[in-house]
This record gives sequence, structure tokens and C-alpha cells, in this order.
Amino acid sequence: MIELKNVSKWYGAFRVLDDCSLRIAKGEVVVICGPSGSGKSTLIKCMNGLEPFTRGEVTIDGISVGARDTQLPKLRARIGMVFQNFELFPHMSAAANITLAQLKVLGRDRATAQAKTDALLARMGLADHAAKFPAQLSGGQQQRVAIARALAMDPIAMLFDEPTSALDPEMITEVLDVMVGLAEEGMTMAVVTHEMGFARKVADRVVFMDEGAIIEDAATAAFFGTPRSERAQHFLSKILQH
Amino acid sequence: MGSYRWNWPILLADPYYGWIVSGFGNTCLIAVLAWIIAFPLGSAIGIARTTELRPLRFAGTAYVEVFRNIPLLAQMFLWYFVVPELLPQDWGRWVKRDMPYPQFLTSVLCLGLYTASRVAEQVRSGLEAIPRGQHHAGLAMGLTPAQVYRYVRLPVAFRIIIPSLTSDFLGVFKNSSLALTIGVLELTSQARQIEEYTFAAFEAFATATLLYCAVTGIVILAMRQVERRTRIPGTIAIGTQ
Amino acid sequence: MGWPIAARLGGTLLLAATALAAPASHALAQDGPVMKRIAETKTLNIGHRDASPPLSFIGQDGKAQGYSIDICLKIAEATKEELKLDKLEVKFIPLTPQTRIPLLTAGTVDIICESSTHTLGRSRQVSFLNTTFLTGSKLLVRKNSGIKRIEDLTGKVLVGALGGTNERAAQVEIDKKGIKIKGGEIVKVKDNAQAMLNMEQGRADAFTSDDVVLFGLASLAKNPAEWEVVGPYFSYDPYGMIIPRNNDDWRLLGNKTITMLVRSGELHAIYKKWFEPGPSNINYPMSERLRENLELIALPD
Amino acid sequence: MEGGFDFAILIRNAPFLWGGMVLTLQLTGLAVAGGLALGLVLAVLRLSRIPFVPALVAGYVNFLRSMPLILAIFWFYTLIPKLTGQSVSSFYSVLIAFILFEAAYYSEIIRAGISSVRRGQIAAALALGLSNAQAMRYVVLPQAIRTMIPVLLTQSIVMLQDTSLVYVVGLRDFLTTADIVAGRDSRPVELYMFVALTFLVVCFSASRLVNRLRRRYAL
Repeated sequence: MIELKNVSKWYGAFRVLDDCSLRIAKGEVVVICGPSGSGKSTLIKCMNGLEPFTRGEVTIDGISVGARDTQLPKLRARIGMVFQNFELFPHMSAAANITLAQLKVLGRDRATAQAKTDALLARMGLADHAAKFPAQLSGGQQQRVAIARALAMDPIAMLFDEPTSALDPEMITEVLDVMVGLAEEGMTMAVVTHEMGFARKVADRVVFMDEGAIIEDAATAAFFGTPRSERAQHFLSKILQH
Repeated sequence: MGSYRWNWPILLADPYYGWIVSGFGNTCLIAVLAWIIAFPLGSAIGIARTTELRPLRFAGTAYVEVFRNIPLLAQMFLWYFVVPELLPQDWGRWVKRDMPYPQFLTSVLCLGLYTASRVAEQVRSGLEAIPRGQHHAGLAMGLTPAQVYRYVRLPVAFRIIIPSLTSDFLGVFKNSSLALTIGVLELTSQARQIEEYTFAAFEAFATATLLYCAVTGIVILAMRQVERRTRIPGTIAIGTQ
Repeated sequence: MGWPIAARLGGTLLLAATALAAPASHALAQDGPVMKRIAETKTLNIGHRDASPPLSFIGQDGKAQGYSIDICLKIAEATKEELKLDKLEVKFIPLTPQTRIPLLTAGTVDIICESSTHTLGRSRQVSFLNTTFLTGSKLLVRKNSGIKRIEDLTGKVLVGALGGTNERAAQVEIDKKGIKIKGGEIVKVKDNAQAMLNMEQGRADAFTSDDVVLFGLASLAKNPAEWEVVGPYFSYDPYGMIIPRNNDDWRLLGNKTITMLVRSGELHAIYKKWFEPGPSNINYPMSERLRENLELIALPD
Repeated sequence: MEGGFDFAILIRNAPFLWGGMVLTLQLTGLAVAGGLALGLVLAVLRLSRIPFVPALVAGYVNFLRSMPLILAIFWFYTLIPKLTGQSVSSFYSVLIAFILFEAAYYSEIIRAGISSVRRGQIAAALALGLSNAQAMRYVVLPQAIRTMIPVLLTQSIVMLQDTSLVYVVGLRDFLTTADIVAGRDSRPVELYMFVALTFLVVCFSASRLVNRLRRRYAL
């Protein structure tokens, strides 16, 4: 479904991504981890064309992301994305955040969009917060609205870019629970995260990156059992210490 | 005040009262018309400077640099005395001879184009103050770049810059006093004219000053209301003191 | 036809001015602070204009000079004598139409020597010395424009310097005669130079100002032969030096000096120096009217 | 245009125009220095807790900011002799007007700069045992200056352009000298374009410099 072939990216002389190749099949959950600055976020943003890349190819459902004639907005509408800082639109209520793209991108009528929004908010346990503005919600609530906003587009896959790293500890679970639910429903997911518990529980594969390169790409059990690279071992020992 | 003889009633006498009223009217009219040019044009240029398209960005930057680095007074003279001379002869003649209200329209155009460069800078800084992630979030949902501007970035940017836009509007209002240099009878020049006729300098200029201050006060109060009404729930006010 | 009207008008105004002035100088004689200040500081501050040739302007040497300045220097001499000062320093302070009255009332200048018309309205704020120059509004036009008088301005653009008495007189005249000028209003620009630019660029067809000013500007134009000053006078503009009100001793001294200059013929010599043809080539011989007016103020001892 | 361009006129009048430029630069330099000094005082007073003083300063600042500069120049030109009873040359009266006027703008910039330093920074400095004054001197001001300098410079460039308004009191700045030549020789196209280009070059270079500073000191 999502396929990266030999993707490289430079900022001037600085190499951000180094010949990355990765396949995510339909229904697969892939966790991407690695030390900060390793290129994880850039990699995941290449998947829906938010970050242009210098070389290589990214395809979604066979459609090339980098090709000139690709209608990126159309393609992106089919891939949901959730950001580290939620990125809800501050001037719109929770409901309006979820409804916006349904109206403007999918062209749904207002009633249909509203019904979809209500259903998603209910599913996130946020039915009472529909009229609130992002600044009036807690971090965990905001991130759940953001997930609902992505799901409202009926995406074929979801990209998560460190969805819990800006959250207070007590709110991490409420977001992770939603993500676990999604994974269990069979959603195709690429997740950049340090939550190794989550990875263990739902990921099919774990990808480890360092210095812009994919160092390991292994089934979850194998990764946690015997990561082959020294760097991955070092990384795991650091974040699993506590 | 030495031998100065105060003569406030003179300002209510005919024709001076009428001069102040018409001068004040002209000042307001110039300011509003110039703003009608400056706001949309400045917004467009400000947006152009934040796009990914190089030629657009360059054009926007060039516009801003040219218009804000030449004194407004010099621009006034350029539009009035120089531009008609550089036009093809027939057009030049039309501008100089047949265009209605030549001084008034020239000053509106000049002020509008100058103020647009200031508005452009405000809009650009407003747009740049919005985290890049907002832009990404909009794109990730499938919105086109234009839609991201329309629904996400601009509504927030304009809210952020209400205070600075207010001061730019007040700027155009104050700067309209320069229209007197090419012969528009706005508030300052009417005050000057009254002074010239009656030698009641302090009365005339105090009245003009009070009118400027009054408008400034009213505009600031009105814009505070706008700011309050458009404030995003849950956020703290930006820029209000 | 303009001459008799102007002369009559002038006579009336002169009478009025004398009538106003006479009781003040006798019944309410007041010695103001100016003379005392001059005596104490041994300084006379003369206000002048930068560019009002040949009456009051800055010459090539960067110094204030002109017809009005020469008269004021004579007043300075008389002041030194009157106050029995060993020396009197004369300071020149440049003024603009916007600043002259405030600076006069503030005591920054003691006398304004330039080209101001004596009007009743202005007399509320300041005092004028006796009239030393007479002029009136006329029109400057291109020789080939066909404009010979103000009636020919129908559908034409008329320009004037903001705040001058000329522009107001022109307005009264076109209102009275029902002349429909282009745009419905006189174009008022910031100064004479700008008005001249409007003429040179063909934005305006006629420029109203005091004829002496128009002659001066035309003589300085790129091509002086292109221009002519036309029309009967449609305003009467007597020029006088301005001093602060309620300084009767100072005014008396000023007027006495002028009277003496007229009686001795010195004033006519000063006039000749600046106007016939004068440094700016204006060539504006003394009019009969001014000659008569000067005789009127040459009071006997 | 009739007769074509005559740019030699600029060379013929170079000394006269240069005199105007000198006045413009002198006025700008002195007004910036004086305005900054007074502006700093005003900003500190505005942020102080002395009773009534912040309100008074705010009143002063807002009053001047709501008036066109052209009116302010006129006012100071007439008021200073009234208040002091001294005759003051046009140059000094305009200089005082600019200093008082610009100080109102500078003080707002300085105040905003000081306020932009996060409260936590002061708390941290005090927690280290620094006195209030030391906290201001070593922690707040160095950070505030970084944010302030580009804005102050931008305002000074605006002020350089605003000097063109001194013609109302008969002073001959750069634009006014050009205006005089333009009127006298009827060459507005050459003269006004020359003025515009000169200001464009000077102010554009200055604003480039500001941008470089902004990048260098960006926090």
C-alpha cells in the first residue's frame, strides 16, 4: 500500500534521509523509532508529500507521490495524519475542525458531514466537547479530536508523527487506547513513537532509524528479541531503562 | 501666552466652520478610500511573500522594498509631477487635464499603494507567526494550498495582526495630511488656511489636533471591540493593553 | 475698469485703517514689551522669508535681503538711536506663513519684514506698520493661451498658493461673475513654486497671485518669454511690516522711520534698487498708486 | 516629455543638494540618539510601579502617536518659544519635536522588548540571588535588546524618511532642496526621481543590514 524506494533527501550538504526503502502492506501497523534527529518525522512526512525528497520514489496504492502530475490534495485526502502538536485549527470548534475537510475536500453536504462528525466525537468520548475550541480542551482531548479529524476522511491509512510526545503522562493512555482500537480494526498505520509498549502490543513491524538511514526493519518480536545492530540495542537500552 | 489674543469663536464663524468640516471630511474620505486600496492589495502581496512560488515572492518583496523605502512625501510628488510626464503623451494629458479630482485621486492612489506595503508586511508576519504544522495539517487533510490559506492560515493571521493593522489604518489617516502638499484641502491644510486668513494659529491647529486624536480614540475603541468579538475562545487576548 | 474699483476700495480700507488706528494710538496708548526687550538685549530680531523676491529673500550670499529688509534695517538704525544704544545686533530669523504669527506673539521676532497683506482679519492678532508696498491679484498665463482676463477662465484650471489672499480674492471674483472654472474649485497648492510647476506641466491654465510675485516668478522661469501677467486687479493688497499688538511706542517708531524715509526720498531709492529692474530683473516701476499712498503717509512733523 | 531629460542639473546643483542631505543626516542622527535616550526613560517609567507615572507616560505616548508628525512639528515650533520665551532656531525646534515624537515610538518598542522577555527569566535570575537591578542588567536587557534592535532600526529608517516633513518650518532638508531646484528650474522629473532613488538605495541598504542583524541575533 505505502512503498518507499531508495528515498534520499538533502538540505544543502546535510543528508536528512539516506536511501530509505520501506513497504507497508494493507492492514499492517509499522512503528518507526530512533533517536531524535534520526529522520523519522521527515520520513513519515515524505509518505504524503508534506516533505519533498531529493531522490527515490514514494507510492501510495501505486500512485507516485513525487510525480508532477499527481494531484497531491486528492492523494492526501485518502491518508490521515496526526501530528505531535495536534495542529487543530485554533479558530474553529472541535466539530468544525472535523467537518472542514469533509465539506471542502470531499464535498459532502453539511448534514452528512455533521453526522459523521458527531459519530466520531462520540466514539472518541468527546460528544460533550463538540462546541469547544482547541484552547479549551486538554492535550489528550485535542489529540483525540485530531484523530477524529483524520478519520472523518475515511482514510485508507493513517500516519502518526509522535502523537503522544507532547502530552502529559496521564493523557498518553487515552490517546494510545484510541490508536490500539484503530489497529485492532485493521487500519493501515505508520507510527513514529517512542512508546515501546504500544509497539510491542500492536505493531507488526518495527523500523529503527539513525542518521537518516533505516538501520533495522524487523518483525516486532524479532526486534525486541534480538535487534541486530548495536545502535538499536543502545537505543532500546536507553529508553527501556526506566 | 504673551500678547496672543484667543479667538475660539472664529472657528464657528462662516466660512471657517465649513472649512474644518469639509477638511475633516476629506481627511476621512482619503483615509478610507486609500485603505480600500491598501487592505486587499497589501493582503495579496503579503500572501505572495509567503508562498512557495519564487517569482511571486520576489515580486512581493520588490514591491514592499520600493514603497516603504521612499519617503511618502517624495512618492506624492512622484505620482503627481513625475508619472504623468512619463506616460504616453495622450494618457499624460488625460491625467493632467481630464481626470476628475486629480489631486484628490492622486493622493488616494499614492497613500493606498504606500500603505499596501505596510499591510503586506503585517500580513506576512501574521502568516509567518502561525506554526508550520498548521499548514501541514491542512495539507494532510487534502486541502489545496489555496484552501489552507483561506480556511486555516488567514483567519488566524488576521486575528493576530488586528492591533498592527489598526495602527496602519491610523497611519493612513495621519499620513493623509501629506495630501496637502499636492493641493488637497484636508484637515491640516484647512487648519493652515484658517491660520493664514485669521492668524488664529493655535485655535485652528488645536482643533485639528483634537479631531485627529478623537478619530484615533474612536478607531482604537472600535478595533478593541472587533478584537474582542473575534477572539478565539480559550486564548488570551493578543496585543490589547 | 479695475483701477478705479481698486483705488476706491483701497481708499476705503485706508480710511478704515486710519480710523481704527487713530483712537488706539491716542486714547489707549500703551508701551509694550518689545522696546524694553530690545533695549535690554541690544538685539533686534527681524523675521524674513526665504523666497519672496524682491521683497524678502535669501540672496546668493545666503543673507536675508530685499526691499522690506532694507526698510527694516532703517528701522533698526532708528531704534539704536532712539534707545541710545552703543550697539544693536540685528538677527535674521527665517519664517514661513505657518510660523510667523506664533513666533511674533511669542516674542521670538520683533518685526516681520516680508510680503504680507494688511487685512482687517489679521489686525485682530497683530499690528501692521504703514503700507510700504501696494499690489493686487492678477493672473499668470501662457502668452498663447488666449486668456486675457479672469472671465476667460471658463472651463480652465486656476491654481493658487494655499492660504494666500489672492486665491480667496479670485474665488470671490469668479463667484461674483459666475465663472465656471474647471473642477469647480481653485486648485490650492503648497507654495508658489508648486503652483509654477503646475503651470509648466500644463496642469493649470492660470495662476493667481500678487502681480509682483507673478512678475518675479515669470522672470525666473525656464523661458520667461513664454509667460505674461494679465488682467485687471481683482484684489487690493497693501503690504506692511508686522509687529506685535499693543506696542504703541514700537509702532510709532516704525511708522516714524517710514515717514522720514518717504520724506527724504530714501524709500524711493530703495524701491528703485530692488524693482527697477532689481537683482531678479523684475522691472516693476513704482505705480502711481503706491506713489500717492506714500505721499499720504509722509506726515509733517 | 518636452525637451528630454537633463540629468546634468543634478551635478550643477550638487553642492546645494548635498547641503540638504547633510541636514537630513544630522537631524536623523541627533533625533535618533535623543529619541532613544528619552524613549528608554519613558519605557522604564511606564513599566515602573510609581503611582500615576505609568498612566501619565501612556497618555503622553498615545497623544503623540495619534497626531500627524506634520502637526507635531508645527506645534513644537510654535510652543517652544512660548514655553521658554527664547528664540529657538528652526533646526533646534524641529530636532526637539522629532526627539519628543520619536521617543514616544521608541519607548513603545523598548517596552515591548522588555515585556517580551519571559517572566521565568526574571524569576530564575532572582532565584540565583541577583538583585532586581542586576536581573535587569544581566538577564533581561541583553535578551530584550536582541528583539528590540531590528525594530528600533526600522523605526529609525522611517524617521530618516520623515525628515522630509521639515519643509513646513522652512528648513532645507534633502527633499526640500530638490523641491526648490525642481520648482526653480522646472525639472521635477529628474529631481524627484533622484530623491526617490537616493532614499531607496540608502533605506534599502539599511533595511538589509537590519535583516542581517535580525538573523544574527535571532533567539
